[in-house]
Amino acid sequence: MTRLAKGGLIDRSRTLSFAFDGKTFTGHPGDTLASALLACGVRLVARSFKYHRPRGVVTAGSEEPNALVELRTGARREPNTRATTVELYDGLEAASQNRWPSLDFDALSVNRLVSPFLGAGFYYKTFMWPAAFWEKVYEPVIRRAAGLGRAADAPDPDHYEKATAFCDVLVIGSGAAGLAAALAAGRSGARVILADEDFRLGGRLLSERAGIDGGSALDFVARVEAELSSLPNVRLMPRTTVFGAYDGSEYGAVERVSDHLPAPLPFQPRQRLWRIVAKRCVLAAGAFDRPIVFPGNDRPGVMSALALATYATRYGAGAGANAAVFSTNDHAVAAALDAAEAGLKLDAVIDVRPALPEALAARAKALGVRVITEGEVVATSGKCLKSITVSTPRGSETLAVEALGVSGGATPNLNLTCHLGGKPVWREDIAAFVPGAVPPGMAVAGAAAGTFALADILADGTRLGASAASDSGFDASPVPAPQAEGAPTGFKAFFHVAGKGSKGGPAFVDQQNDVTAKDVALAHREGFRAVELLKRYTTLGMATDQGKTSNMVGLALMAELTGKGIPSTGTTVFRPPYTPVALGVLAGHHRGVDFKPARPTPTHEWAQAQGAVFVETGLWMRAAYFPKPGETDWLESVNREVKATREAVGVIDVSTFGKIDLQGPDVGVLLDRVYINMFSTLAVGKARYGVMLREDGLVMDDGTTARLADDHYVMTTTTANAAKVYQHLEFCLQVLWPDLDVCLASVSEQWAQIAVSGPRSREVLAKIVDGIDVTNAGMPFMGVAQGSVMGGVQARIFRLSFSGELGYEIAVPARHGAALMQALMEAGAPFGITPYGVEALGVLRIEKGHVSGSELTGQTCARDLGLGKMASTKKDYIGRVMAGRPALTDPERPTLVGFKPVDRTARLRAGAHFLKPGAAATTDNDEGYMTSTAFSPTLGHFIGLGLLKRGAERMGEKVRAYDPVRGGDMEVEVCSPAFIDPQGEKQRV
Amino acid sequence: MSDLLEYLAPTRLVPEGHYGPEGAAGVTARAVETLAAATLVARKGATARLIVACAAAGLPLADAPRFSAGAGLEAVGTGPGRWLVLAEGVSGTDLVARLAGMASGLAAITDQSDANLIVDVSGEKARAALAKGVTVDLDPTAFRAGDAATTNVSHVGVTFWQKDAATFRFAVGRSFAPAFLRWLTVSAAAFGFALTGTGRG
Amino acid sequence: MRIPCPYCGARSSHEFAYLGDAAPTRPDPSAPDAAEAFHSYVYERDNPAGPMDELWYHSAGCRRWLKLTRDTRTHAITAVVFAGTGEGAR
Amino acid sequence: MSRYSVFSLIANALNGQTGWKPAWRDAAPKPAYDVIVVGGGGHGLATAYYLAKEHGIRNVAVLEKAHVGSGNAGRNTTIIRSNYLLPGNEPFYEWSMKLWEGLEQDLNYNAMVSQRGIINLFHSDGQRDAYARRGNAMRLAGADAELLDRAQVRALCPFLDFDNSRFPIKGGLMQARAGTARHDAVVWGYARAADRLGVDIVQNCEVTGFIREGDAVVGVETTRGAIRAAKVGLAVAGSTSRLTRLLDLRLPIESHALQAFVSEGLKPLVPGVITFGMGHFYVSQSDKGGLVFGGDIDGYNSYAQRGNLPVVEDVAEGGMAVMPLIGRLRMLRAWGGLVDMSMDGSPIIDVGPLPGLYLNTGWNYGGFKATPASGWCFAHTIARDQAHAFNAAFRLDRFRSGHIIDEKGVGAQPNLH
Ligand SMILES: Cc1cc2nc3c(=O)[nH]c(=O)nc-3n(C[C@H](O)[C@H](O)[C@H](O)COP(=O)(O)OP(=O)(O)OC[C@H]3O[C@@H](n4cnc5c(N)ncnc54)[C@H](O)[C@@H]3O)c2cc1C
Ligand SMILES: NC(=O)c1ccc[n+]([C@@H]2O[C@H](COP(=O)([O-])OP(=O)(O)OC[C@H]3O[C@@H](n4cnc5c(N)ncnc54)[C@H](O)[C@@H]3O)[C@@H](O)[C@H]2O)c1
Ligand SMILES: Cc1cc2nc3c(=O)[nH]c(=O)nc-3n(C[C@H](O)[C@H](O)[C@H](O)COP(=O)(O)O)c2cc1C
Ligand SMILES: [Zn+2]
Repeated sequence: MTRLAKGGLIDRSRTLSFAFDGKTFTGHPGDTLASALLACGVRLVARSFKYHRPRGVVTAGSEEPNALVELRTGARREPNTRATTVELYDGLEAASQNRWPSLDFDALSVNRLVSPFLGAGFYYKTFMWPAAFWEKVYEPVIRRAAGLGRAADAPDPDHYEKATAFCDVLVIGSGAAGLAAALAAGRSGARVILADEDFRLGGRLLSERAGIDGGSALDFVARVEAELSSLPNVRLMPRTTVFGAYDGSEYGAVERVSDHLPAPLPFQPRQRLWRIVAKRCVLAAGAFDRPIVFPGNDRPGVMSALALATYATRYGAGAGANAAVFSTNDHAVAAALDAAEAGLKLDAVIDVRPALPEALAARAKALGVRVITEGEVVATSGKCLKSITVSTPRGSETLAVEALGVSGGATPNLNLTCHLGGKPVWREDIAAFVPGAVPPGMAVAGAAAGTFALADILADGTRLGASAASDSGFDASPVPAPQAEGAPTGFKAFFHVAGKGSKGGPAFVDQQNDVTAKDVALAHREGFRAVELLKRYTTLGMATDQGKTSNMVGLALMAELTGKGIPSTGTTVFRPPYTPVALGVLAGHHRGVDFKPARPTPTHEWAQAQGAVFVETGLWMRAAYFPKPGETDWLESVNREVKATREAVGVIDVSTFGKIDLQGPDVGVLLDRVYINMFSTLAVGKARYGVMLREDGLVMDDGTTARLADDHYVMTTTTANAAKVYQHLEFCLQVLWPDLDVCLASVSEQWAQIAVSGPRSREVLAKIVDGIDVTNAGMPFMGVAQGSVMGGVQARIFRLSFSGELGYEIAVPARHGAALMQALMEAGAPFGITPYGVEALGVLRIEKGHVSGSELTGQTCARDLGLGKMASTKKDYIGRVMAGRPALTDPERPTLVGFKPVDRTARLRAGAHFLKPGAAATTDNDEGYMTSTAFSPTLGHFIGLGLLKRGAERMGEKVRAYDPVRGGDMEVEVCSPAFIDPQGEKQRV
Repeated sequence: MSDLLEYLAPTRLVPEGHYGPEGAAGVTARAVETLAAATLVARKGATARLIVACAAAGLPLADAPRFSAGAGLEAVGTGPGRWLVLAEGVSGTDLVARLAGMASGLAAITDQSDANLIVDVSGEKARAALAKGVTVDLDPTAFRAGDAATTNVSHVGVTFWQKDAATFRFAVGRSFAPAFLRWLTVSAAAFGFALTGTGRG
Repeated sequence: MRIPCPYCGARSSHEFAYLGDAAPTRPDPSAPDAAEAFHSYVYERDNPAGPMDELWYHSAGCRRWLKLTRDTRTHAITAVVFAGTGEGAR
Repeated sequence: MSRYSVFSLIANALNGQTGWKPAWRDAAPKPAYDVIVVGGGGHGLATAYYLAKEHGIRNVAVLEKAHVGSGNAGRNTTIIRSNYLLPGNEPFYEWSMKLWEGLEQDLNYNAMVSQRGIINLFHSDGQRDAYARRGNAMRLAGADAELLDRAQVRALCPFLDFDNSRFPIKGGLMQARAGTARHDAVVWGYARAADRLGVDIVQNCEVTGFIREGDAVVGVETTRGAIRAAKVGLAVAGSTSRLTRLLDLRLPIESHALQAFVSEGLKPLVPGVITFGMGHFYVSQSDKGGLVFGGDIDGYNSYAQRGNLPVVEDVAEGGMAVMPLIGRLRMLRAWGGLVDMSMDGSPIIDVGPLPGLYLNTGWNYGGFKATPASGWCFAHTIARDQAHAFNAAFRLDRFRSGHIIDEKGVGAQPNLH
């Protein structure tokens, strides 16, 4: 146990029990998994990616490269979870990963022995012999060895949600800078959001012993938090990571609502995605403690100096029984001394500088901490750290320590400043990159901006918080900044311990991806010198920590090798997310059946009651067919529905068609321009089938449009293209011809529409209309009537036919749709009226040779579909000019024809390609393909529609329908696409 | 997905009831079936005259995403020169006729009484729940009584407006209403959610 | 990205449908060079890296076509009007 | 430059990896070349390699404004496949597959071409038939394709949501020979192999203008000076229009942002490539263990090389809809590329439109798989001044004639392809 005797922001009065690799431990509220493990003396927590080396906790934050665990079990298993950010809860279960059979003994650690082979880029040079071995042998082995944790085996049981927030000032980070900024902005009345990924506000102040405004740092945090909570215009969002900056001052953030609990509370999500729209943003994300590269720097026990101090001060946890610190800067030394004060047994401070500032030296002395100046750690030993070898100009010595805190200085956390393309700039005076161009509206405060003295940080935060508020229109009259005691901020730029040899073990740059200083040298040698090439060749910075702590050192090493200097070496690109984000939260509510809305038709419930089987058509759910008791397969039901319709009468809900109301004096003109055929000449009370092209001359959509009054038309579109056609019409009216006086309104939702088809349909209809004349004379083919049905329900009746039979479509306000269906069923009962679904609808239209979605592919022109003759030559219309291009008028083009299997018992399948009999099955011989097929109960065999080269000229010819993906290859006979009633007499009766 | 509605077919309206922790409801929603509605679209160049004509007939209109009421009608701006007009207790045909009288020759009027489900959302936590899908700023300083918006909520197109200090009224396409209510129920359940007007499901 | 719709106010770009370059205008279909002019209208684009005028449709909002001036390198939007009429500048 | 062999590997293991030389020379530009290829992505480098290898033209420079692979070649989701529909496309992509299959031996570089298969899921009878049409077109072109039913898909990918989803999975179109290749290695392999044949790979050399003699293009201006050449080929993907504007050419091309994502590393989960038929989501797993996934383009012209949040959400929704066990896996990094979307969604590899100029563009979101064949055909087109049969359909004038190759059928609307 290395729990310190007292102190820390943990609740020692309560004990939480947790398990790691099956062993049970205890911790306290306020602990993270990492602090609790350390306090329990667990130092070996993970294995590295490539060499499977033993690894321990290195940081106390989300920048952690090593301490990755599988958290929770079963469907909630979360691989690669940083132990340093997991709040301890009672019953927590975690397991180490990337090891076999156990963390302590990992068979793949033999990789270390072959590490002379496994340098950067070794894959590219090998595994090529023999060629076939890659997928079969090498790759599977590599894949099994690689990866980190395991995904859960079952769907994520938790629920996620998304929300949008708006504010005047978003403050990211609640350290000294962020608190000061939020306070200054909040007091002005501006709407402020203060987000911090930590579960407590305060940032480094939670770990520091600094004095502010005469009190302690913790007092300051408590006071500011209390005031901010009291302000109604301020929203505090702990456990919220701002992960990305996007265009339009939008920030993406994840709030971990329930991750600190064993499972989400009822009705609570696990996490919530926030899109925060902020007029201004103050980024106060602090800085990372920069590592130093030295031999053996990856042993469990070697960690960031600030983390070592944080574990002692904030968590009351010692990272080892005793410790030393290897530093380059005053801040780390001060932090280490804070830790010693908190009770950590700190044996020595080893600093690369010739001397420490007087104040720190005196403090060390008072605490009994030995100071070794001009010192460098050159080697370490132990599976978990046992000793370090320190070299100074005066000689070298070995110290027995269990923990070593390392600090090479501060790397400002500027990730979010770069998401919109900003490039960091080098500041020689602090030997660090600081934000360059930042996203519009963003300002950077505190350590993230390279401001390191606490007094300056507080001033910085106050100033930027106030100006953010005043920029968004609030009066933030100068607020006095909190005052902090001065502390020394001296440092020396120092990135790695020079010298050759691997006596002390390899010197790691990127600990998770096992990238060593030698790998950087190899990349240099092989010409991968640009930082981006260095990254990609060695994988430096590509691990789950994205090189937050390691990148800087890696590029410093490369800069040294090229002699180009750090500024012109530059950094790799920072990308969102700042820390990895669960895919579940990015999807939110939209999974399972809620992935997309499910649109029921007005008769959905009725159809359900009839036992309909439904099918997704776009977002709609439509009845596919209505099985009857005793029917064993779908085809049986469909055949019955088709027959009933052809022989008597059938009904189907066609409400899913797009319906557009067009009013105004210029509707006719508009329609003439969007359809290839004429509509301005359409008589009132009549409907007409129309075809629309895109401007490139290919068919966009088809449908019928009826003229209800002189200046009033109603258009129908295909289900799939409803929104597209509406948008297209608005384009015509607003952009192309703004002078046209036409008003549009979508009425797709307003009207339920039911088609009644079949020889008896008139008789059925006659029974429900309120005095509308439905005789052939009163309402001829393509006639339209308005009136009422069912004793007073407003209705529009269109005499149309998609099935080829006598047919009508009856539209009523949607709430009456189900009642209309009911009424039709009752009225039709004597005639054996039969509801049919989209399957039968498909059969009916294929029998009739009508085109539908499978023919309107966006790749066909009107001529291909046999609709070319409809095109008016008397007017211009969209697509006319381009439809005249040579390739679109080429007689060689496939055109729509019908097909019958030569063997009438054979089944046709859509998607089969046509070949001349005897021709080799090659692309060159491809003559088109089958677009739609159906079993025709009317004809007693399968029929098909298809696009065949010069099809119209080849009636009676036999071609091969070649369908190798389904094992099909048969002869089919070319015929007219109108299989029944080619003259269209039935629909006119 | 939430277990809350796992049992329910996605095409069904969420049945009325109390969802979430027991106790007072932080969010209430009520489906309103008694409204007639119509779109009122100004003819080319006639917006200003239409506004004058309607004002004269007692219905103030703003050519903006605003809600206004008068002469027993409620109007909501949904686009330049476009409004959705609602009226309680009349038929769609009557409403169309009334509007035609007010706007003769100045507008296209289209009955939409059956096009939408109207849902009134209120309660102390209404804003917090709505923020989980509405991507328009609903803060009282930004969205006030009388403001309206046509937007997407959780993949569903809606027009909504703040009718008064307490109530947000949503017009949701009829076929999208089940999806909208599923989202609303799941989003509001944490606050306690009382839903009425949708029947027993 | 948030698009400042002159009618609806600033909205997320995902409420809009994109058409692209607003520069091409539909040629005179009866002109002798119509075929060439339509080819250019339908297919040829300047595709600038920098500010460009482009057409967006507020499909989930007011259903107006907008003409935006937007920089394709930074996505900064500097002007927006209703397409066709040029009204509604903000 | 040493060949990679068992021998060189052992030798370098023993000497601490100190014997390796730069994989390619960091060449300085000469004043003139026979051919200049602009763009050091996969296509440009492959073009140079095949010019040297197949046509004996070795006095070639590849000019790259940053470092090789800094464009889309270095940021794509690495999927290689030849599951195209239309006769203009399919034979070309199948030829590319064949070149992939022999690539490593040819280049002496392990580009990790991994034929683990692709499955395009379908969710309705209509989609099934459309995939059958495609699969049959592939078979006609000599490619492999299989139509899987639901049970067969389930056997291969048991982790997909078969039972609870909004759009149940009915089956999939599988191409077993498809898969992925290690994108950077493809670039480096071609660079190294081209360099070995004498090609100059000139990095940090941005083309800023053209040298003209009358109509003809006879060289380029660069940030490293003017360089002349008898022939100049452009293979700059999303930057094409920036260069052709300098020549007052307007092309059927728009530049759009396409995002891609990688998850944290995981033990093997996804066997090959999977694409979701009812949303924008496709996924594969890299050898390192990251799930590499993507979706639709952002949808508006962009040169910013980064993406927006709505598309991130859209992709995650698609992912969760089809593979709900990824809920607790994390997206590690998101990035964007600058894709050259064409007006029919298909590429252009052509002579002209000016004397001395050659175009290679219009790769949309799918040009990585084309890398070998694109280089091979472009080299042929440059060397012979005419297209090879494989790229005969990729003409610039097809838009004028109407011989468009529109796989999706959405017309002249690049953001919908
Ligand atoms: C996110 C994403 C995912 C993708 N996924 C796939 C996939 O799974 N499968 C697939 O087949 N395809 C995919 N693609 C497409 C594929 O990456 C590209 O089509 C292909 O890489 C383009 O060819 P290239 O490699 O030559 O282009 P690039 O690599 O972009 O090469 C162009 C080069 O030209 C250089 N350049 C530009 N301007 C100049 C100048 N003025 N002077 C000098 N040099 C210049 C650039 O720096 C760049 O290096 C994807 C693309 C993206 C962005
Ligand atoms: N690191 C050093 O070498 C060094 C040097 C001098 C001073 N300091 C000390 O460091 C502190 C710096 O103050 P500060 O306020 O600038 O930083 P800080 O480190 O105190 O606070 C930064 C906060 O930002 C949060 N954060 C970071 N990225 C975030 C994101 N994307 N989303 C949400 N939260 C995020 C962190 O959780 C942290 O709480 C001072 O207390 C100062 O004394 C450090
Ligand atoms: C197939 C593939 C796999 C990748 N895997 C990783 C990865 O494991 N870790 C990582 O940090 N980045 C990974 N990247 C992303 C790169 O870091 C980088 O973002 C991408 O190549 C684009 O470059 P840029 O972000 O520098 O602009 C991967 C990229 C690709 C194309
Ligand atoms: Zn709008």
